[in-house]
Amino acid sequence: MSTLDVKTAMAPSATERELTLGEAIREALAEEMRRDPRVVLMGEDVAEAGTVFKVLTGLSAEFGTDRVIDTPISEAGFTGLAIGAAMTGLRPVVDIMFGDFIALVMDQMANQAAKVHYMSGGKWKVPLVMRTTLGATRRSAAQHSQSLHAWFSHVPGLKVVLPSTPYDAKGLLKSAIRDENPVVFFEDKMMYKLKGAIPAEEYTIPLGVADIKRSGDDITLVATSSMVQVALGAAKMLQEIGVGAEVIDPRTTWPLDEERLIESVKKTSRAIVIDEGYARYGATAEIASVIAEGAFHYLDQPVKRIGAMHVPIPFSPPLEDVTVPTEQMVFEAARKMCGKS
Amino acid sequence: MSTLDVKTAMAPSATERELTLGEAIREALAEEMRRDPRVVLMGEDVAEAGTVFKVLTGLSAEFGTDRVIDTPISEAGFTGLAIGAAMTGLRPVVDIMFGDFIALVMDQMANQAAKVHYMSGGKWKVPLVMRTTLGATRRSAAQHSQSLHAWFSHVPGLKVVLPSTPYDAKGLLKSAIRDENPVVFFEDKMMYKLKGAIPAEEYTIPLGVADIKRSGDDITLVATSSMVQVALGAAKMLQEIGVGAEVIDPRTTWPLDEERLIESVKKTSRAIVIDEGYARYGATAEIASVIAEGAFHYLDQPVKRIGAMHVPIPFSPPLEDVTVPTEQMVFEAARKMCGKS
Amino acid sequence: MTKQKSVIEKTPASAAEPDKYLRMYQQMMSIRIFEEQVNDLYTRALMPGLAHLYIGEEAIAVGICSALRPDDYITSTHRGHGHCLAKGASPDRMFAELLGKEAGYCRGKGGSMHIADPATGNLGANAIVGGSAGIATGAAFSAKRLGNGRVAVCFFGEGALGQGLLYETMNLAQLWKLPVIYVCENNTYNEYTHYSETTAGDVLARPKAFGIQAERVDGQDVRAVYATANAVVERARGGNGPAFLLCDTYRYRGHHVGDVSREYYRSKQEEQKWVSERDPIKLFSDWLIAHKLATAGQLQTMNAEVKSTIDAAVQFALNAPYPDPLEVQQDVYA
Amino acid sequence: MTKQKSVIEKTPASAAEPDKYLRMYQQMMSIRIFEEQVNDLYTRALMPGLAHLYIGEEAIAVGICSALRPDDYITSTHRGHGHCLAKGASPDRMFAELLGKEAGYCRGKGGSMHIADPATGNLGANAIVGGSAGIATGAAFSAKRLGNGRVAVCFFGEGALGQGLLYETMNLAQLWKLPVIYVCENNTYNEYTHYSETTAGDVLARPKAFGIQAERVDGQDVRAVYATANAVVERARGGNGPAFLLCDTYRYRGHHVGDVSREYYRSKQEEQKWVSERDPIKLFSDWLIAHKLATAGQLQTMNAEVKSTIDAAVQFALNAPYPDPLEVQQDVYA
Ligand SMILES: Cc1ncc(C[n+]2csc(CCOP(=O)(O)OP(=O)(O)O)c2C)c(N)n1
Ligand SMILES: Cc1ncc(C[n+]2csc(CCOP(=O)(O)OP(=O)(O)O)c2C)c(N)n1
Ligand SMILES: [Mg+2]
Ligand SMILES: [Mg+2]
Repeated sequence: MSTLDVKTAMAPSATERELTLGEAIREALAEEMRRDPRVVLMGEDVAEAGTVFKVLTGLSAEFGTDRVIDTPISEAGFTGLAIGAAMTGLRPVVDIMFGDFIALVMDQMANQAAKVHYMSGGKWKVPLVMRTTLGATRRSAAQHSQSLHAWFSHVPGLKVVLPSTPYDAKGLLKSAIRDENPVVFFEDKMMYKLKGAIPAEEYTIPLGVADIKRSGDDITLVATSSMVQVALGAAKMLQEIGVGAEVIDPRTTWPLDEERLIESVKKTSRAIVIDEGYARYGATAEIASVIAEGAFHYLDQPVKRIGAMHVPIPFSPPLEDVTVPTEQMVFEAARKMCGKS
Repeated sequence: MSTLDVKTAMAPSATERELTLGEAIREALAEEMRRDPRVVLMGEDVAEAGTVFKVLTGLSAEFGTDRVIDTPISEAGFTGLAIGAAMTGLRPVVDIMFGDFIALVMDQMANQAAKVHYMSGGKWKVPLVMRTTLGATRRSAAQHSQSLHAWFSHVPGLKVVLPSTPYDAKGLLKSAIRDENPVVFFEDKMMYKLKGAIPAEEYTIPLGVADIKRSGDDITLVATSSMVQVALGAAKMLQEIGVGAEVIDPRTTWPLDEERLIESVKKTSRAIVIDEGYARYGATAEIASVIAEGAFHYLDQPVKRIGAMHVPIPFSPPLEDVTVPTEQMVFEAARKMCGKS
Repeated sequence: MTKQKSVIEKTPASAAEPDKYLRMYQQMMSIRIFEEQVNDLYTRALMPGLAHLYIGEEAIAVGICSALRPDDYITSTHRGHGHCLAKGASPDRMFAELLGKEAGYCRGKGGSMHIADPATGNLGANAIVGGSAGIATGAAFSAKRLGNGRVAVCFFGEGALGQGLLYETMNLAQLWKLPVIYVCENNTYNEYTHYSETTAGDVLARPKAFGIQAERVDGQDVRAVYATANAVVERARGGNGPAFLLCDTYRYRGHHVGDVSREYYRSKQEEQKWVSERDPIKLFSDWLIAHKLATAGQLQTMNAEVKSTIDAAVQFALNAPYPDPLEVQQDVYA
Repeated sequence: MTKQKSVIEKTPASAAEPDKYLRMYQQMMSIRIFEEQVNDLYTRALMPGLAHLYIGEEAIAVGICSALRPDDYITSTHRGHGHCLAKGASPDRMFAELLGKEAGYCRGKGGSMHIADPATGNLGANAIVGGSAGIATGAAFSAKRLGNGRVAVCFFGEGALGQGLLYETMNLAQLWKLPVIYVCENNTYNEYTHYSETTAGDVLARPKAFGIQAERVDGQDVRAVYATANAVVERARGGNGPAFLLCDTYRYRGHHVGDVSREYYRSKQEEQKWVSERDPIKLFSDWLIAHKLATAGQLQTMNAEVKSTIDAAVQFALNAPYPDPLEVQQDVYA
């Protein structure tokens, strides 16, 4: 896999096409559904409507409404149903429209799906994928803008994926569907239109392998999901002032590729962790701790964490805009850490 | 308040009595209910049964079943009801029998209670307390043993309290009830019988003030809830080998008294953070990050984190026992960090 | 469409004062024009985000809220402008909220889906489907305990019938005889899915199974809604417990302002049929004129007044300043 | 107590083979003696944690599971030993699980509240009240899609009627005509609270509101349970959708083994009345004898056999080793 790691940063080859992140996800689902009749999709408005983000457009036409199934607005109910279905021979992919609504399925995911395999002494399995969203700045206010992946990352038995490019999204989703465990797949709803190169041939990306999105020697920017583009933007700005930033994307918060993160920081001796969830008790805390411990003797200053401001996401644009990390914020923080003025 | 900080470590004075943690909680509730008719308790089996842990025994007799209210097994429903009641003139204290069941109320707590004040531009308030439990080793298996306070700590708008002594429990609970915000109060179910000194006169403890449970110069043990006794036990063992451990209890994960934690580590230059939740993406990650950043130049080695093993809690005693941090584990880790053999 | 016979026959014209009816007409028209302006602001890219219009459903909010006291409570939904206005919100501060301005009901922090206002008993609109069932029931709990005679109304779309919370709280409400009215606005669609694909059995039987008084009412007939609401609100106020109203209705426009190509989930004919045959404002104005409670001219004048109020409100909001970005960290904690 | 007339009259003795009835008797007796041994292990401090005994309710698990195929599915509850045994679990590995031994069904990781066993179609007991409603419904979903003719049974106590999840999944099951049977064991108490204090309205009306076939049955009468189960299971297997059985019953003992002083929530007389007048084993053995399907002596012999099997199972479990502590990190991920 590692040879493919930086592919997304490269120009498309003859066998590659440009797809949006939304299209990459659709393609992954379509390929897996063709390959494995046990894969079924369910969620609110997933069939003819193709979800509110139009990510699934066309799938119900190809696979029928027996495999692309509209549900009532019963997140806990259809998640529970999908868990039972996963235990008994299907491989359901459930769609939770907004990541904020995972609050409704915490019992089914954390107390049931995550624990069934362990509690049964390894006998039952729950090969379930939950697709949902994260990210603010859509002017959707406090109940439609959160990035709550830290909750699931805290729960043993679950895996958590946060793709940041079309290439990653496709390869990781295919692996998630083939995984024997419950996997939660968070998609940044502002990134559905982001384009990127996708090989024509089939590929998968294993869960648990971080990806270096850009190499650099002076500072490591660990970034997840929506924040990868922000970090890449900041890295460009840093380049202009002579700072080489390495941008590394864990791609999955669980399993977490501690080794690659630590290696990178050992090289650069400085790190900023950027994630769109709340920093407080969030993903940045875990990642920063792992780095602070693993690269302790290499760090010349504390790992810096940048996440969403610790407030409910406000509706008003000038307020909302200051709650999420920006290129400028990352650039300033990195510049300061690198002693540039 | 700071003059009272170490009171629990002292012998009871003339005006003090020994109460268990369960009794201290009952006393706090009774005092607040006498003081303020708006305070009502609700939950499953809270009235005549006095909860399954018998913590509320006698309250329904004193205050009547109009104020100590048995509910159906509808955690989301009665939590939602309590939120509405809190907005409109009451001060409900709801009881969620086992901390694992907070998975059922995440939407009501995180999407509703936590956000109402902010979303309404500061107009509506939710003075609600949710009491629930944490902690393993009761042979209750995976769905009755978790310590999930990290989830709530991640949510702006909520406060999270983790008392570790009868004294703290009483003073913090009274403050929680008087607070104008939703507060989640986690009680270690193995600690209900723990005894400690309680002053005869009334007192409260502000939320957000860490407490030094034991002073020491060589290493800081930051411990929460159930882990405070573990840390104190380890500290005693360390004393015997000539290591002075400072045990500091944040008492609330939000607000977090960063300053006192950092001060302590600046003094000792070594820190272990111990919490019964999963370490991964858990409370230890946040606290360790705060320390690693705030005391960076004072630390002579990485902050160490000790939490529950990252597995669903197993039922079998020899398995369950290795999932939770013990005095011995903390002692060994501290000894190593202090270079003692 | 609505199959049951309207309960309107039971309601003589005198059941409400003529003035009250005219006020109801004005409110319905206010909501209609308000929403048209929202759509316009969106189309002109002057409004951030999206909004869910209440056009076509006005009779429900107005009929229900006309049966309430100012200090009674409501909770509302993502499609909430109508509820807020009918409960007494003023259009200028509503628009200001929709534009994220400081003068808005929530200082711009809530937006279209979170209008809240203690002064009019509005506990808040909610962007979680069914999410306010607990809050409304809890307000009724307070009302009962504090003995202040208030009633709480929980508005929700038929999509919320999919949320378990509703059943948990209906059970609580009936057990404890709380003065709460659950108002189900069945506008036939959960977003882009017909409710018959998401709703098994008989909707009215669900509250009834909990012992809750339940009524079905023509949601396009404001007098029917009002009459039924009056009955169940007074019953609740009298200590006789909760009620459930199932109101048949239709949203004329898209699920939200951006939902303009709707043919894949419903036909233009279906839409047209409701608009031309079952428009609540048209039905009501015809009735008012037929019963000589107003002339066509009077109603025209009223419409023009409403229009100019709404226009002024839009202008107010457009001119109002945004909050200071520093406000972002205020009001996280009380 | 049960007020309706038992449906037993509809069930001629021949509805089940005599052998089947004897097997049902044996299973009921196995559960009874199993549970008495659990209590004994607890009392002698040989069992870690607590357990919730099924004594008094045996006719339900046995009546239902006797109508199932081996490859049909069940989900169970915190009070689940009876369901697991009736579905075919063997007592030795059950006890081993209760003692946290490696030979247990879950290698000791699950304990009393989480017995699971693919070989007998047991999807797992669940310690979250109502928590398995989704899982059972999902197993029925698989069965329907895969066309394997299986049926799923979801056992739960009447306390689970408080959980919204149940209504969400009943709606799904009826919409999609899934072969799932919801079995509500109304043993009168949610822990220490009488169900009438937590349950508004008419229980049977709840599933009916979703269009689900619902029946009330005397849960102390194994033949009635069996007959009704047979009917609804075959109906479900035939593609005609879900059903709900409300079984009236009573738990003889405490909520869990440690709940010994129960006077504050129920009287000794009430307990005694059920034990002496409505004991499912007594009622069934009387009937078997009266209808000459067995003699008292035969039943005595059977009891003794059951007792010695259970005793051996206890011994097996007591002697079995604990899992290696290193197993703690196994099976977190598949
Ligand atoms: C819990 C939850 N699930 C899904 C959504 C997304 N969503 C917003 S509105 C809506 C449809 C609601 O339909 P209905 O309740 O009938 O209200 P209507 O829009 O028709 O007024 C959905 C699914 C949500 N906001 N909350
Ligand atoms: C969601 C949830 N809430 C609360 C509990 C605690 N609890 C365990 S059993 C029980 C009572 C269950 O009553 P019922 O469903 O009638 O079953 P029974 O014990 O009578 O068989 C409660 C409240 C739980 N396990 N899960
Ligand atoms: Mg609708
Ligand atoms: Mg019961």
